[in-house]
Amino acid sequence: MSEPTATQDLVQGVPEPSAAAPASSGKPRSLWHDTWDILKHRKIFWISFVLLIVFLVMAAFPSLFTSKNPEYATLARSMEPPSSDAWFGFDLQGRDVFARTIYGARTSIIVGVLATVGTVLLGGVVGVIAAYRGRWLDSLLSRIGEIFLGVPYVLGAIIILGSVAPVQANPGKTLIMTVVIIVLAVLGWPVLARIARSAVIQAKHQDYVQAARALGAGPFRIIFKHLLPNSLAPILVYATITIGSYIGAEATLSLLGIGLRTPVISWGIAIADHTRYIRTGAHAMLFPAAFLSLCVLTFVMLGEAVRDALDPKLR
Amino acid sequence: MATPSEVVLEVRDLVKHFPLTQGILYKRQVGAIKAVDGISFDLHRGETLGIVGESGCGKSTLAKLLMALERPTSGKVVVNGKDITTAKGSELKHMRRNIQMVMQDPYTSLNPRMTVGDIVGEPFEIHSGVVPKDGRRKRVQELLEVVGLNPDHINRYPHQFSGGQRQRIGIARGLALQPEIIICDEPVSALDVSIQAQVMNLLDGLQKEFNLAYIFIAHDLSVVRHISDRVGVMYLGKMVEIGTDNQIYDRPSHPYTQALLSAVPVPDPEGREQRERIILQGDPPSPANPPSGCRFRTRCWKAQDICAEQEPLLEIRAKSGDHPSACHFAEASDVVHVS
Amino acid sequence: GGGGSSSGGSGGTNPRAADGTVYIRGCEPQTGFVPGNINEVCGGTINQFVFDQLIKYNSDTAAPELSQAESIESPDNKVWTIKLKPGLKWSDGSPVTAKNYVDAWNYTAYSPNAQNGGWWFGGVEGYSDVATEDPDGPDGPKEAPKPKTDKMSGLEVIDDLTFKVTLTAPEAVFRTKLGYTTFSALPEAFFKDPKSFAQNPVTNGAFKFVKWDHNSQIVVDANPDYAGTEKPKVKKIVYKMYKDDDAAYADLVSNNLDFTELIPPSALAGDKWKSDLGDRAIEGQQGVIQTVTFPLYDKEFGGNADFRKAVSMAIDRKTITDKIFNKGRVPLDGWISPLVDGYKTPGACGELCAYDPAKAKEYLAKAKAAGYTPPKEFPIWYNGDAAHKEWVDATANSINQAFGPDAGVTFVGKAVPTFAEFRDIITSHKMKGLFRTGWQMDYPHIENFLNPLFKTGAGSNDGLFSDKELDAKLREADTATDPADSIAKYQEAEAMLTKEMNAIPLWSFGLQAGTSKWVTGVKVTPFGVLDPLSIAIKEA
Amino acid sequence: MGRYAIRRLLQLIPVLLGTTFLINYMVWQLPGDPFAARCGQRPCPDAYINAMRAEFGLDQPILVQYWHFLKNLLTGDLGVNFNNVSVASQLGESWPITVRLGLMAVVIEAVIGITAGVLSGLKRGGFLDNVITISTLILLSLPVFVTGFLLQWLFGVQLDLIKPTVSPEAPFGELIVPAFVLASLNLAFTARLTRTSIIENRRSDYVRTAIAKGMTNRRVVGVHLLRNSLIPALTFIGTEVGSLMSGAIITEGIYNINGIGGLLWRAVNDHDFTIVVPIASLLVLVYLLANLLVDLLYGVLDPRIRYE
Amino acid sequence: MTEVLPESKSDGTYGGALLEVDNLHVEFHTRAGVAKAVNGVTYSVNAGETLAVLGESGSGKSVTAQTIMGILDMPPGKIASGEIRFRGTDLLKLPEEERRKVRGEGIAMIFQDALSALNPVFPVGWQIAEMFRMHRGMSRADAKKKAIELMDRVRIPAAKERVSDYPHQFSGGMRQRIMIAMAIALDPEVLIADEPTTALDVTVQAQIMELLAELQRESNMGLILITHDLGVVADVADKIAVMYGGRIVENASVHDLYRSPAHPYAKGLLESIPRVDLKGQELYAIKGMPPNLLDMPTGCAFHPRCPYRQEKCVTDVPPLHTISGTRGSACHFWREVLDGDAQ
Ligand SMILES: Nc1ncnc2c1ncn2[C@@H]1O[C@H](COP(=O)(O)OP(=O)(O)OP(=O)(O)O)[C@@H](O)[C@H]1O
Ligand SMILES: Nc1ncnc2c1ncn2[C@@H]1O[C@H](COP(=O)(O)OP(=O)(O)OP(=O)(O)O)[C@@H](O)[C@H]1O
Ligand SMILES: [Mg+2]
Ligand SMILES: [Mg+2]
Repeated sequence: MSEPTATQDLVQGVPEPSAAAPASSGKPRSLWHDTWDILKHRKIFWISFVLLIVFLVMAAFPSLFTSKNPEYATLARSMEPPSSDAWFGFDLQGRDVFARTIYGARTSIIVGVLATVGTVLLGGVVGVIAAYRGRWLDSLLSRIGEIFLGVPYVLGAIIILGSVAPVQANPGKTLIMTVVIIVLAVLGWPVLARIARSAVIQAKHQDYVQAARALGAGPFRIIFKHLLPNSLAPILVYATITIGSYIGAEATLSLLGIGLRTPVISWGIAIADHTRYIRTGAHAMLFPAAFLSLCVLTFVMLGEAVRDALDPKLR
Repeated sequence: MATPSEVVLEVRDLVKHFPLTQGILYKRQVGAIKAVDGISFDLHRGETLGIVGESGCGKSTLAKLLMALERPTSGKVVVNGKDITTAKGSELKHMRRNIQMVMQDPYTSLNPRMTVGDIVGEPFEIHSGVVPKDGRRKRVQELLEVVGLNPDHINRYPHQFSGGQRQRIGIARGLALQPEIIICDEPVSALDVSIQAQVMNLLDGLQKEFNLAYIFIAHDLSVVRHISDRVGVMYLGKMVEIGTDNQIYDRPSHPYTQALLSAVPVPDPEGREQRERIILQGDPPSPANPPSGCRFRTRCWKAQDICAEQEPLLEIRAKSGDHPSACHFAEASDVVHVS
Repeated sequence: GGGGSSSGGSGGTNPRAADGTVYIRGCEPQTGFVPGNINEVCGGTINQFVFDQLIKYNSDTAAPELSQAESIESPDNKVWTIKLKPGLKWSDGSPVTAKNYVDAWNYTAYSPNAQNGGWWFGGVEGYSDVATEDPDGPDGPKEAPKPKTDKMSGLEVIDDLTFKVTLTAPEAVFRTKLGYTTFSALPEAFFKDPKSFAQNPVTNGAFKFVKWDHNSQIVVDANPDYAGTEKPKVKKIVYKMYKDDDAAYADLVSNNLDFTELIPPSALAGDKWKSDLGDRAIEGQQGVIQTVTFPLYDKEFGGNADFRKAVSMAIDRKTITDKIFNKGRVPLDGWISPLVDGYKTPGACGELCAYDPAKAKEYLAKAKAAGYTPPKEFPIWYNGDAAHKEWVDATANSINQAFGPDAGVTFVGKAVPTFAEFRDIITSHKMKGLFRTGWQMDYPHIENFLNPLFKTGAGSNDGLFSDKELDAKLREADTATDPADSIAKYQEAEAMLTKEMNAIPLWSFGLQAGTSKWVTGVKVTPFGVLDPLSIAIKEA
Repeated sequence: MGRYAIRRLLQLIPVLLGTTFLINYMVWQLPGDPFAARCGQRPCPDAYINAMRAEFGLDQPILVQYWHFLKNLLTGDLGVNFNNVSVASQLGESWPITVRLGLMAVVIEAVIGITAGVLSGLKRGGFLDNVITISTLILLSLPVFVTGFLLQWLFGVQLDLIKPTVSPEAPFGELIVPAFVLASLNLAFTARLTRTSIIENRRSDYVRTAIAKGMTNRRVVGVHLLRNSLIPALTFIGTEVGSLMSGAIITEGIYNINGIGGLLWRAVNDHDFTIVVPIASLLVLVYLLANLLVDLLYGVLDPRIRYE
Repeated sequence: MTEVLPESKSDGTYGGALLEVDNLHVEFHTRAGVAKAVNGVTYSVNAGETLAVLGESGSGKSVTAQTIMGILDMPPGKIASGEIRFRGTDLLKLPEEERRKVRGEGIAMIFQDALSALNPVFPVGWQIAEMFRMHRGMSRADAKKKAIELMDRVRIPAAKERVSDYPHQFSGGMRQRIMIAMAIALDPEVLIADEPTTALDVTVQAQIMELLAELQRESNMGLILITHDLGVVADVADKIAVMYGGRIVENASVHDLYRSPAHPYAKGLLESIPRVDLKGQELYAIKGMPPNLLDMPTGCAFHPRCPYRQEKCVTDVPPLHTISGTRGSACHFWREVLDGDAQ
């Protein structure tokens, strides 16, 4: 019945591989694999990547960068300007600003990154579920989100911090940090949920999702293989900026006396402690602030580069 | 060709109304978009049924109903003796191995963030029993070869292919589970002629090789004629005429079919000044509020009072020739003279 | 500046001259203007402008002087006869009478009226009949029993201008106390409608109350009928509320504000304020001291006497006052403000209040030998809503460095977010660590620094310190009829504090204030507030 | 649309109830006796505390308190604060100021953020784009109190261009700098969101059509492109209106503005929850209404959005 | 250089072709390299004439049209060389402001997908009226009146009621008619229609083509119809330019081309059309895929897919051989193609 030549002929019609992408039939590749391939060739990626590594190493092994003890205070040298033996000078308590800036990276980055991760997880899950299930669940989750967004930020922070880690209990460093992270995430997730929701709704109506359903794909597969990778870009952009605003928000909470507290060293605390002294000794605030800005810039650039690389059109 | 063999797909009185709701506190249904409104037909093994009709007449909705991507308002779709519209869970999943779909738009129906290998291999991951894990990659490459793609391109992304090639990827995905039925929803509409020919040849070849049954949806009548054994003409959710290709093209009896055929531009400039056209007036009415009686009457030059009062059934009529037609005044006439 | 005044900055003409208004820094009072209910500085300051007391304190020397009283006499310091000056008037025109005083004092003391200052009358005969204790504390389910009467038997109106006060025991400082707000009189108008009076009082001071825009400003006008010897030199004072000292300071520098007594740390640093303000800077002293206190009720953080002494000697008061306060505070070696009667140098604390790391370590070792093991982390608590962090951190650092890394204890500054919570923890005796205490004198006398703070069970004895001998000595001093004798006894009592060292003196507050270029003659009282009669507008 | 608005307004009720209850509940859960700090350095007399407790109904169960709150709210009676000052009158004074400040911040955020976003989107990858990106990010990462303090000293004291603080009447001119400070944090978000959508829409067919129609460049960008690119920025600004108003705490402190933020902060510090709860509820309401407004504005900006 | 636009078109005396594209080269500078999208396109159109531009997807039809309109994205696009003469004036040398005036008034364009080409957020009437307001300085009310007139002219039923509706509220055919109304608003001399009916049904397509023909008759405008629908071309075109790989490979009158194509690509195209008599047989398909613009084949761009290919084709770029009069073919072996025997 069948004519064996029918398909045979067509194979001849196969076009030559275009020169744009060299044919390689080696290992199966994945989105992430290819993203990496593209990133490898981007300058902006490497710049931000190197910076990120520097920051991460700083966070993990601050002692590599400075041999000074960030806690050691020589009050007599309070607010001394930068000099050859203390590159960034001394702070109000007579501690070495350079050492404190280096040691501050850990807390600031942990808080910024973990709070963002929390926000993305919480907001992402809610947003995806709301968008995917739709109907009343969508309304319900959206309204719950509004409740959280509606509560004034500082009030929310005070309430959560006050009831989870009351000062009377003399909470330890880790607990306070955890609670600050939770506060930022709990009060911040609804915005991300909205972004994720609209991105997923957009992706949901694409034909390829229908196609996957026609193949018999279940919700998990559709969400993880089809919806999420295609909604990642706006989430990524928002998340990377958020890291920056969270590091700043931590500083504001510190200033109000409800965020991280003294034995903890962070950029936010350094900035909050020394803003008032900007007229007599700007160095004590400007150096940590500069590190903070650079760190934010690093994350945003990295996010931008990854988002670009995730865009299949650029391949 | 059309060997009247075993029926693989049986569609009976299929209806799909999309509800229009309104209300503040609770939603009340105030009407419905009658996207598909009572369609019946059979599909035999190895046969191709072409479906033509204007945009918005319900072709894609029909396709989705057949695939159980939408639940019908009523009616049934029997695939190999089982009603797919009521199937759920693993049963539905299992039935889908026998009926697959090629989507209209090769640009949006492939996930831009998956490689071709992942796209074509996805059916195997979903139906993990079909091909063992280590054999999948090879199978995907075979499939790519079958549809005439270079198996080395397995790691490329959809946007690195031309429209025709992308459509082949879609076809390869549809073939993966070796279904008996493939529903092609306008598989060549987005392609240009030279590529269209490649895809049609491919579909033809595959049909012969695997004895597939196709539902071929399109609005290009010459394409449909080329590939189909039988053709159904839809207008506003209804089938208005159905018959073999020759019956429809040479002896159309429904005015809408006639208008449609006469509007098809003929790729030959000779005698174009003399060619007679039935240019329909007005736009198709809204499916939410279709005209009473015959739905075509608002644009029909033959319309009379009865058309508004009585809905014409799809049946063989005195003058309709040898095939059913849903027009009170059905009369076969040859509207296409050339080629 | 507020109101309609044109912005300061430049220009030769004095914008204040036009309407005679000056703008001074203020803050929102916590209670309405019922003198017996006011006990914080925001309300207290403006209260002093509008209410005169029987006596006032000299704005230079802090010495008590007669104000509304013509005479205050007592043969035995127990029964006091107070005579008012004739012709004094309330702002509604009614005369100030002896009855006004007696009624006001009774009202304040009567516990169902829930006045903050009621306890001030504890020494008056019959107080226990008007004020009843809640038997089961403030949280208890039972209501406090209603007092027997609402009049104290110790108060007696003799005639329109004379009344007699009988105390339960002799009190040497009674006369000095009378300058405190709580001892104000209240006019008849008050008793008709206390609630609206609180918002818009009828007054008897140098200034008349005009209006109170909550959280924004309080306006007072010079009282034309003021009977005092010194008259107001400006027509109007606007008490402009600031949430932030820096904001007020910025306004002061740019001459939009005429006076602030709070120069923020940012300006104190590097003596910026002196270069910012030049001859507009005012320096002085005020009767406020800073201490830190051990919670003696807590085994772990209460420590023992040697440990507490070790901590005291480990604090480098001089460097801290130099660096953190830019010499704006003076290291203390006693528990008394240098401004008051009874202060002496060297102070009672002596070498225990001198920085000496070696001795500190010695004492620490002694403390450990005596069986006290300090916890690894030793917090120093403060309220985070005011500027304490800097010095607390510096203090903690100083102790840590004096003790050295092997001390086995690390001091850490810890903030309680708000003053409210801070007070709550203190009063419920749940402090775990050293905590910030301080004392702002109510009246300039050594007694005011001892009795409320160190007597067993005293109201502000926040560390629950108790020393029978000290109590006895204080009682002796209280009842001594000769003022000099009394002071000597108080000084003896103060010296006894070195034994337990339950509260560590740190420093006494200097005073840094500033004026705009539009005003002159500004004097600041030892209480750290503006003397409203001193401020005058410069001639243009 | 009217129907949609009504439904959304009805949906507001449960959200509002949920939020106020939550705030009510949590606020009174906070550690610390509300009256502990009302007596300076001395502990408050028991009589005083008992009287206050009774007066403010703190001795009653939380649900009863909430019920009273709701009942009073409905009758428009917000009661008095611990200081016996009418809550309604305090709100009446500071609310307009905060609204003015918040709206100005929104306008600044919108105008500057969108302009910056458009410019950097049109010149993607160019010098201007980089300058805008970096400067908005620096604004973003600098905490508000730094920006506020710096601008106050620079403009208020050094240059003497503005008054360092805002007078009680809070006229518009004096609010510009504080409003900018308040908006600075969100500027970066607005600019980046606008930039992204400008880049997306710039290549769209309708922009081409507009050029092909012979429209001037100004008109193409200012009318055709902009209108279509506003939605993401608008959404963001809409959701932030509420937080701008409550987030004004620090800005209001720096510039001594007598607004809701300061009132809220003071009240929280003093544990004067009689005023915290109404303010918070009011802010929630503003937030929800702003959101509703934005949603309705969508329909104006993009007629394709249908309300059901 | 002060090149002034020829004065008002009413005098209608311009002698040469109305619009001439002369040896146009357009490139795109992308990350991957330089894509030569248009490699020397030459065509012209006269008043009242219909030129159909045929060609596979990606052959540069739209880019040429966009270059004429001046709506090319630059960068990445770049006009490497060539002239576009409108009434004898080279548009590419005109200052932007002058150029802008030509758009809409001299040359207008309609796009394939009317839904995305119409601004979704403005009422259709507004979008039509904008032409009058911006080019003619009319008042809002007058411009609206004109818009209604135009909508009537393109047969939108109940135009008056629908001026304030938005694009998404119209069906595909009506949207395309609105695009047309906008394009003909100022009576342009040349109308470029870039695949105006590809997205539409045959019945609607017939309506639209009918309308365009009628408008052309009325105002004698030149029409450049870009499409790859050979049926439509056969129906309406006067002459045809076939493009492949950014070049014109054949120029012919409609009858000549359909009767006897002179380029193997054009021939293959015509043969790919499904025909009744070929039912059941395999369709002819041009093998392979369009050339990669980043890496054009040497010689004739079509040679990898060409049944007539010989060595010469790999090395030499074929010039546009004149066959007769205006007819031309860019194939070395056009004679063999005409004769119909492949080698
Ligand atoms: N999910 C839905 N909700 C409401 N109406 C729908 C839905 N899907 C389709 N419709 C309506 O049903 C009708 C039929 O749509 P369908 O997509 O089946 O048409 P079609 O014949 O495939 O058209 P085309 O040729 O344009 O693809 C249309 O009027 C459409 O608007
Ligand atoms: N902005 C751009 N950047 C890079 N390449 C482009 C760009 N625009 C067009 N091209 C390339 O130029 C070539 C010609 O495109 P053009 O749109 O003219 O094709 P066409 O003949 O109109 O095709 P179709 O029939 O699909 O519309 C295509 O290969 C396309 O990839
Ligand atoms: Mg369809
Ligand atoms: Mg094109």
